[in-house]
Amino acid sequence: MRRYFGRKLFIYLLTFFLAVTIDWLIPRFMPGDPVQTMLSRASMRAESVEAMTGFYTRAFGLDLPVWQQYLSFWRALFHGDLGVSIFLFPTPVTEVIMNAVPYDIFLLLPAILLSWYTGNKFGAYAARSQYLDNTLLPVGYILTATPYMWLGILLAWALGIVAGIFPISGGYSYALEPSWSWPFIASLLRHWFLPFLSLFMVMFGGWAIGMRNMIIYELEADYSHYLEALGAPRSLVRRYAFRNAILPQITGLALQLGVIVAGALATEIVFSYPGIGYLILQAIQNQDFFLLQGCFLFIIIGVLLANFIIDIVYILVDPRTRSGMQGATA
Amino acid sequence: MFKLEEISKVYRVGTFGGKELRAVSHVSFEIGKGEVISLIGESGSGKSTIGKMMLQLTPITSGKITFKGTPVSGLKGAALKEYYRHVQGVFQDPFSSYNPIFKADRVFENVREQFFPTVDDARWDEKLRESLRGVGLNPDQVLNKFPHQLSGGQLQRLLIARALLLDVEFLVADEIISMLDASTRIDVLNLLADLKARGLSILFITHDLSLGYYISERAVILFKGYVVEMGSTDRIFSTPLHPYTRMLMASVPRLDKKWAEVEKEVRPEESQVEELPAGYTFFDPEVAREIGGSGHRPQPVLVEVEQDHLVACFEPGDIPPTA
Amino acid sequence: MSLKVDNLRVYYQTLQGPVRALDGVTFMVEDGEIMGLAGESGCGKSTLGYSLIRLTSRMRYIAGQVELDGKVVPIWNDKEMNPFRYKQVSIIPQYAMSAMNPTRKIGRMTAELLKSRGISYKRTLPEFKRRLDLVGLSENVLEMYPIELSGGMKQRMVMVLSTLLDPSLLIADEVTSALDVASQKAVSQMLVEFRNRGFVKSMIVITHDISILYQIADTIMIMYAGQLSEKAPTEEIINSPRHPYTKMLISSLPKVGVKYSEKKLSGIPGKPPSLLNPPSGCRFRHRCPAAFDKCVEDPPFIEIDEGHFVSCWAVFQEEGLDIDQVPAEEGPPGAQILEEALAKHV
Amino acid sequence: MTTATAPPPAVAIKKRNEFLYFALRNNKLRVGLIVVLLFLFLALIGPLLTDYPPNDYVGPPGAPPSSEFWFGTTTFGQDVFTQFILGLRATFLVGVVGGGLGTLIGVLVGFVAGYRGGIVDELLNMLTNIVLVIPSLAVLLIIAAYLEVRGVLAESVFIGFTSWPWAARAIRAQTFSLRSRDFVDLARISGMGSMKIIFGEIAPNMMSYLFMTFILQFGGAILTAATLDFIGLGPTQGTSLGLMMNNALLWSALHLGMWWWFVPPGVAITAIVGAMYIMNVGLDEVFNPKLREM
Repeated sequence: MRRYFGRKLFIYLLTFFLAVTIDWLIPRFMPGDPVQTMLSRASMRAESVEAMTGFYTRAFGLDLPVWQQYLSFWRALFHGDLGVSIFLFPTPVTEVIMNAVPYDIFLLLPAILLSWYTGNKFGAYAARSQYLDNTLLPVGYILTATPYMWLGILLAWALGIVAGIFPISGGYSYALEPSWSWPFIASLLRHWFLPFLSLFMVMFGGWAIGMRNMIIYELEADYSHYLEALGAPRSLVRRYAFRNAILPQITGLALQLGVIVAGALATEIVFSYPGIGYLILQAIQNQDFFLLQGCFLFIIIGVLLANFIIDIVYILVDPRTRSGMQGATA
Repeated sequence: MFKLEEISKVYRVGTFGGKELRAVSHVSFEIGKGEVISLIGESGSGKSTIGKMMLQLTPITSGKITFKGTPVSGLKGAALKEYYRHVQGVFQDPFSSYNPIFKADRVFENVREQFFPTVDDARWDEKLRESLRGVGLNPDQVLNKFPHQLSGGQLQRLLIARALLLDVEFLVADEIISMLDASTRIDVLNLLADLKARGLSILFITHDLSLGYYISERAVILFKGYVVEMGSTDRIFSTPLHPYTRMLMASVPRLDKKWAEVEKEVRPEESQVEELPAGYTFFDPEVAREIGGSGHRPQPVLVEVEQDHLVACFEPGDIPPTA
Repeated sequence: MSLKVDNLRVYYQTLQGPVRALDGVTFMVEDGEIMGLAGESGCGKSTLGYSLIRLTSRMRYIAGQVELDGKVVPIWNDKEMNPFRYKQVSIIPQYAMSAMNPTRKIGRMTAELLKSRGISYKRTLPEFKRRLDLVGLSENVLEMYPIELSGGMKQRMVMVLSTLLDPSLLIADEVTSALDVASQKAVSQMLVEFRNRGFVKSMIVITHDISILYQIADTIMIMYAGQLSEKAPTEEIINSPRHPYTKMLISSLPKVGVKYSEKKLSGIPGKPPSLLNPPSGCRFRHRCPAAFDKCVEDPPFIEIDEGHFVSCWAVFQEEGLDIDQVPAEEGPPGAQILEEALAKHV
Repeated sequence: MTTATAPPPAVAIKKRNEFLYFALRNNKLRVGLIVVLLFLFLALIGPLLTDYPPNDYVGPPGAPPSSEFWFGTTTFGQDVFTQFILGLRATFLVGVVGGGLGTLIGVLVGFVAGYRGGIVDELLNMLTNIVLVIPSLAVLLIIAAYLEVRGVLAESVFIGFTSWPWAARAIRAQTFSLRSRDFVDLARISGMGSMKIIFGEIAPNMMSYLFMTFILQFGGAILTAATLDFIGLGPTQGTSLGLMMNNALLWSALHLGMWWWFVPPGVAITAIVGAMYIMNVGLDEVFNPKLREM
């Protein structure tokens, strides 16, 4: 068992190292010089631009030899200092991201978990009969084929503008100050609902289809036939089949994380929902490479962490892997 | 013709090859020209692994296999191809030996492409038909058919015909009839016996004692990768010595005697240790593994109890008195 | 009178048309009798076994009557059949190695299965533990997952599970084929032990390995291409078979004492017929040395001796029966009934 | 399927046209195929239908769909239908190149890992898992942002290089199961080299599987490309469906109620990718009877 975790950890660390290295390359590869873009916005006289460039270059440590920058980057990383955002100068990148992350978690976590659960239940239900399979499941195919942002736009247009029920931009109404008062939370929820709904629906389709195929194979498995031969009721056979079919969906969840993050970015942009996605868009538009670098770091850490947790959950839930590792008897 | 000396096969299992699985340990025997040896053992005894090592389908961990004097494991490229001109194999599951989406004749085309590229169509067709008739098949009935349109018996005989196309001298028959029905089994078995008469030497791998007895003069009994008993089939079957062989003899379902009757005759529980020279005891892989834990893993030694009848034993020093 | 089967027909619905896997089978199994059911692959023995307990999705009940302990068994109706399953009729499936849910502890799975059939697990537990001990399995097996058991242990576990409710009829399908010789002998002897201890009243042991049946079966029934060839007490059928197919089948099995050089055995030429549209009359006639013109009609399955049934006109002639008087077996039902039966999904 | 006069019906249908027999009757496959071909046809003949260049201001701003401008015009008076057609072509290009490349790399990695086994398999598998875990969009964003001038082709190549792990995992599992079959050993003792065995014996068995993998990759590439374009990292010149949606959002088409600007691109992507998935399920049913018997 220990060896298995050791190996898994090794792979994740290696992945993390690789990802961070790629991440470090962002500012170095971006076209244009970050300092110039910042200064050009400050519209100062020529010579002061001269002086400022020197100051900022040193501030961002761009003058050091490359490998030294790389090492200092790692050192800074462990102190949680991801440099200073150009676009929102002087606020440090970490702080900028920190107040975006709660929105992301508040949006992604419920969307993923709820869609995962209901999608699997729906997929299992749809696999019950040929009729259900032909009517309900195509809905699943269409949903999972829908680009996240397009569904977002449609919902914004239909429920937001035409019906006018929900606000379609921002994390909360600008008139309110962030506080724990009920009106603020209510506004928070109303702004949260449309992005959540669009993410939920697209992911829901994906899980339903995955479960439909899984459960058909489990219903055809030997243990199902044995239970049926011994007269076990359909409900018991289906319960066992569902339990076994949902296990691979757990690893499916881990593998889908990368795709889901991409989808979330697009949806946040549609609703200008103040999560990391929207932050990334602003960073790109303003060529704020340090902010971009920070955002990706958070995404990569988030995805790796989630994958590791899901791996652990899978081992706890599926007895086959546990005994497989210790080598079953004989 | 074939000489196996102390060959072993160890598989790396578990992550990063953590654990060791000893499939075959220190097996040695010889097969002369025109001789059929049956390699008898249950599943997991390593009999197929030995077959695969002789066909160079899996590398040998330790020990040497020589075919007519030349070591087999070193062969590569053209030399290996030349080796396959003389040594061929037929496998257990006829339906897995054929690529399902091609016609069954493809096995012949592969051989032609590799070994007889220059032979013209007419001569090849004649050679093919003659080889098919040699295994008792009517060429028109079996050529140009998909595997699922032929019976298991026909498919196996096609494989034997494929081997005969090459001037093969040695055939590894790995459980070739265990998937066939009783009625077609015997025809394939008789075919092997006819080929033996024509000078082909065969390693007949099986788990079925009665098949081994029917076709081979010498047998090798395998248990958990070790040879436990070896020698002339008559002697082994009439006076089995090693406890495992005796257990096999007593438990195999026979068509002429009930189990109770056989047990009275063979009396598997009574040890035959007095038959062994002084100080020797029968080799037992389980005991060997326990002792093996403390570094020194005792090797079985083959003691010739009577003419052409050997049994695997622990040497006097190997076993601490408590075992 | 334990089991009585009369003219049972079960076909498979396939793309190329109905496969007539079981075509008019009539036999009886007495109380306490272990009947061996043997035949080559594709002869319909597993189809017969499964049709007595649960028709799989592609099997279609066509005709025939099944009675167990005097009660009619509604095999054609899945719902009505349910009360019989496990309590009256049980099965040890061919796939016993993977018959248990891999992600459920064995004890818990048994509890849920029994509860779903309205039986209290607590009350059954003591007897369950006794039987586990009888087959050499320790109690803590209940806390283990199927993957933690060896092949032989899984086989014995499924045996105990399937016979836990003392069914009247047990169907054991290829119970020994996946095991090594030692466990094969142990498991076979355990089947007999289960019958002796009254866990099951009568048993049908399905296998292609006739030598196993010689060891444990009271009677052996041979099937060929969906029809019965012969049934007789074990000694009689092995040493003095009457049906030409049985004779050739038994003679083609190499006994331990037989050597190629001394006595060259011979197989059966030809191939079993395709069951898509099998030949009329006796289905062995194209391969049978004793075939003659009468064989074009379906030979009935008649008792020519005490407990010795056979379906072969040549044998009837040998027995001095006037073969013209003996009524031929009627064929499958008319196309219309057939169509309707094939369409009806159990 | 050449309908030779069928000999007596009892003759078992040969393996090959049994597949065709099922394929033509599987309605999921038929529906999917029709939708995809429709859009492909539209993309091919599209340019003939319109004579407006995509970005010129050719009509009244914000005009709803009319006989003159089938899909109406943007806030600047650009013809939406022309943009839609060119966007469609770009989408198919990304699908074919991106999906094709992704499948190709996946097949190579999958075959070598599945066939070789041992250390090679372990290393390739680790590489696959790493690339799988790193959110591909992050890498794409970085690369796309770096390139000054971005064409649709470049974008497809990037997508291809980051979307292959899915294909690799599936192909590896399939190769693994085929490798253990006896006919591979038989090929080896017939003196055939491993490359010849992989492509001569194993690959033909997996044609159906490769095609289904390609379909999934095709759909995935289109979705990724649309997301990239939407975020603003799509092709700098030319147009694409994702870019259309981005512009629609940027110039508040929603508030102005100009649905004809953002609805068609979404419908096209969803229809094509959805049809692909349905075709995939149809093929799945054709290839393994278990699903067909539902």
